[in-house]
Amino acid sequence: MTTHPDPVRETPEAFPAAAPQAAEPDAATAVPPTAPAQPAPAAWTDGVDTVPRAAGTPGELQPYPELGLKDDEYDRIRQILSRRPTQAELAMYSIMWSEHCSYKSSKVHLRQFGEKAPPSERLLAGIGENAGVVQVSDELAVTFKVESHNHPSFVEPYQGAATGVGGIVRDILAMGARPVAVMDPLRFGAADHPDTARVLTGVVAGVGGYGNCLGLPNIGGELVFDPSYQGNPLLNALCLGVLPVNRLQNKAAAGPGNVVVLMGAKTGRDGIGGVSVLASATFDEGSEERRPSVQVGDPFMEKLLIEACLELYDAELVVGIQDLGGAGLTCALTETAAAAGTGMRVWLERVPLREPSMEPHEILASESQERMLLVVEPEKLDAVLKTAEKWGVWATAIGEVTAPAPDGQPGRLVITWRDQLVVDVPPGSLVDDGPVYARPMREPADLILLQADRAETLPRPTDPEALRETVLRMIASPNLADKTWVTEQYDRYVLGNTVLAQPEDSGVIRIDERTGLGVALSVDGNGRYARLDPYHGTKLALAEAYRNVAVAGATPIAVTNCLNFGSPEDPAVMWQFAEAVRGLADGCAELGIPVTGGNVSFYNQTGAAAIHPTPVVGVLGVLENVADRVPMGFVPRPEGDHDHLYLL
Amino acid sequence: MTARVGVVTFPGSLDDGDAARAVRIAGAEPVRLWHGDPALHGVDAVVLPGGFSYGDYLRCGAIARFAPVMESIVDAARGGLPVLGICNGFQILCEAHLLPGALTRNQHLHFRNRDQVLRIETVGTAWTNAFQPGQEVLIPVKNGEGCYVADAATLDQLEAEGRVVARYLGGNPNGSQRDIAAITNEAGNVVGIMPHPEHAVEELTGPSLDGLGFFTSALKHLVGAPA
Amino acid sequence: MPRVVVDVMLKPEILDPQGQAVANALPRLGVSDVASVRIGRRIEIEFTGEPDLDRAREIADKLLANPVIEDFTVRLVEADETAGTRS
Amino acid sequence: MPRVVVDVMLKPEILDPQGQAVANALPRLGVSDVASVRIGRRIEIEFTGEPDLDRAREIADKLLANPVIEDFTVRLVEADETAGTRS
Ligand SMILES: Nc1ncnc2c1ncn2[C@@H]1O[C@H](COP(=O)(O)OP(=O)(O)O)[C@@H](O)[C@H]1O
Repeated sequence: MTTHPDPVRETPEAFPAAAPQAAEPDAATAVPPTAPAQPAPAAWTDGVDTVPRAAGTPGELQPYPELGLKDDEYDRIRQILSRRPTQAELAMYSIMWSEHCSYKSSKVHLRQFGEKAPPSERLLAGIGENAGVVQVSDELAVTFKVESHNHPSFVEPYQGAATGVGGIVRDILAMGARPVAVMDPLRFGAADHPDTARVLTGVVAGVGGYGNCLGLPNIGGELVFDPSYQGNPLLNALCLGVLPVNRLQNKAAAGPGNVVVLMGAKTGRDGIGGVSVLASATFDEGSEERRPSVQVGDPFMEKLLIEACLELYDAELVVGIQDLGGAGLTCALTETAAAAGTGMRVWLERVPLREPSMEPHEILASESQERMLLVVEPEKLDAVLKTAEKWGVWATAIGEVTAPAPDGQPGRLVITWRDQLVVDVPPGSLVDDGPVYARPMREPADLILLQADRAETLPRPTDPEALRETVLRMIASPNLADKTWVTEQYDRYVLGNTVLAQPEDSGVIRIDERTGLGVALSVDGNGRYARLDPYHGTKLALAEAYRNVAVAGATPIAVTNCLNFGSPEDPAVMWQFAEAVRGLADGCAELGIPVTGGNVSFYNQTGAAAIHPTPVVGVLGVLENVADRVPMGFVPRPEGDHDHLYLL
Repeated sequence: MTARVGVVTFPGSLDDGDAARAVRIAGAEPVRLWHGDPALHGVDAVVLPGGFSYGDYLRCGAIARFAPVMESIVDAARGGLPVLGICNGFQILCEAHLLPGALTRNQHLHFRNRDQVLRIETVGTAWTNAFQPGQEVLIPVKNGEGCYVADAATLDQLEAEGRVVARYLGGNPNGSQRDIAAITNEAGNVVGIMPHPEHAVEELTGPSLDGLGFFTSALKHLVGAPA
Repeated sequence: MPRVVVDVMLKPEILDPQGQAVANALPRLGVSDVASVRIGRRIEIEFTGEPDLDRAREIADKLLANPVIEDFTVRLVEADETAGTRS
Repeated sequence: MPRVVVDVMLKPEILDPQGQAVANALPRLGVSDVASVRIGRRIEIEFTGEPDLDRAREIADKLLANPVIEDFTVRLVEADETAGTRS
């Protein structure tokens, strides 16, 4: 699952083969009406809402609307549990059924990526995994994915960008790969707006700071200024990883009796955000200021986590692994169990806490960074803990995998907190049975006008003076200017395998020093084109990234994408989104390469004004030998035989 | 006999693999040393690589100085073992008082990565004897805290004793005093350098092959040194 | 001349990787009785005229501290508590 | 429980680019009466038992400050001067 706590972001976690019929929320299956609400008691006996208590107080008022759940969604939860959810369960459903995690608005469209994709023998893991994995030689595979961390990067640019990088790196790590490079497509408001100075400098320092501390070369990205991003900048981060084919990991919590281990940083009140209403709506007054919605990253911890995980993989010590991201433990526990059809028993008080006063729902919702969930055979637990200790990271057994029900039904996720039962749910109900919406779509009303204003009608420079003016104006445009101020703040040399990086058309990384095997990567997007025509604008972004990879001398083989849009509840935005997805799926079919993963970021808007629809497309290509790469400059030849120029 | 050159890995080291690769390309055998293990495993020279040892949140190199392996290295360096500290390694050598002065935040406050021209000011060290005096080399620089500072007396002494090993040419990337990019101890066996010679050892991945000279120098030095 | 000192610390619930790294290093120095270390910034402001606490507070709020993750305090100190003197 | 605070500041003769950057930004905020800004670190140490000034001084000397470029002071403060309280 995603590692980014962006409230407006989700991962293409599940594109179920037999997806529920797309339906408007109110058309959901019959659900018993909610019992008439009674006010919550002034104080609970010991502050924890337990399962028996929930069963005994069916009418207790719960703040589900504040958590973003609709009436019918809440009713559905009650139906699944045959009672009202506990406070902790409510927090879990609200997280997992959010747009961010459930893909409830995008699912019906994203399905096309699978349906239209050309068959690929290289694909070892595709959409639905933490990141797509493609095989590039008999022994080696690469994995790559781009994700957004837009909103946090506006609120606290340095930490937002830093944890954005940290999150995508853990996605790549969870597949069994060593992360080897990052890229960062960025969008900011007007270059001369005072707030841009705050956001741009913070974001660039954050991307650089986190990546540098991990030792990942930055091999490219984008830097675009446009007023539509003023109140909603875009921080998309791409990570590339390399793994031996047989080291591929998966997230399934298989094998009843196996131990569930939480590894990495301690859990704090990071990014608890909306879930804090659970406490403030009940008894914990004055706690508001203890609840940051900002996560602070610790890249050093992440570096240790990377080394520790890779050592565990190589020693074959883990059965399953999942990174913790935007939905924290909730997501990791439910997804690993649901993927295996098993159940899980978790002792929540075993989770190492940064703040001892944390409550069960806070622990389950915490977005603390730099954590991974491992599933380990009991006899290997000691070796796992030793490896963690060697690298100086926490590792704690917090639970165990339990068997599916005797009738073959999936197991249940059972969580206690100091001997009190606080969660008892079917994990699949959080992961796979979330709502799915076919949102209304309508072409934006101004589109006809925009399209009527064609480039051909623009005045052309007619004399040398006007031409000179035009050239000067273009040179002065921040969008065409040199990107060195940004790229100098990134390390492009670390790891010693960077063959091409900025200012080249694509980044090229050598992944096998013996054979010279390497990959080329480019990320591209154009919000202005997509605003004018989302279908073709998205195809153009794909074509640009594809070309950039091809001109570096590589054969394009796989696509990732990050779809940055406004609110899906706005029919015009939903139309843009649908068109963009259709464009990307069609483009990929025409070019014959599959989408292997990606990310959707909705609600990128300020008030009612959405950003330009901004699909960012990443294309990965293979070079059998990086010595054959084609740099973009001309090569002076000692023999004096000059390069020929061709325009295609 | 091939020389054995130790490359230390601290938690947070990043360029350790690159340093080991450079050692190999230069014709020596890299030996990985672990921060928590005081044993030097009989190596003939040591490289302290770049990165962020222990996170370096407090001050670069401050915590690494107390690593068990450092105690052995400090002793061995006093006995003449060639030690090269690159970037974070340079910071650690200063913190460990094997080299004078300190490395502080870049004057412009940004991390900076660029290809940098250096002038080799002395070839009388274990790590620069393969160069020509005054030779100009092109090597990547990449750091956030690479601004070398020391009091005037120390700087004067370094100059007077010919212990400034390399200087930045064509623009000082971090504000270092007197454009200092690398210095050495009195004996010339310990060298700290802020730019990254290990990133300039292969045509495909570096801006030049100039970095190799630092590593071949050590081999030359070892051959010349009494066993 | 007294100066204004602004102390900026991460809010208590925010992760402090710096302090944690130092705390983890202490046992190696033989120090085992430290429960926690938090690291923040200390900013000394010298005014051309009289030290101005309100002005300092404004500077702290706008420039020195990041209110999203940090708290600050502003106070006057006499010269002898300021830097340069070593205890 | 009182804590030990270690204040680490660059020596006066060492250039402080961060402090200077802040000082240079002040006129843009309409502040013109600041003569200088120096930025250092404030470290709060909590001991498991009684706060131990000598121990703190030792930690500061070995780890927290670099005597080549920095000075430090060590002092006890009551809880109310420490972070989290906003003036
Ligand atoms: N945010 C960024 N991070 C890293 N590299 C970047 C970033 N923005 C631009 N670049 C790099 O700078 C170079 C020039 O960018 P750009 O002018 O957008 O190239 P092009 O117009 O050829 O796509 C490219 O190599 C690109 O990857």
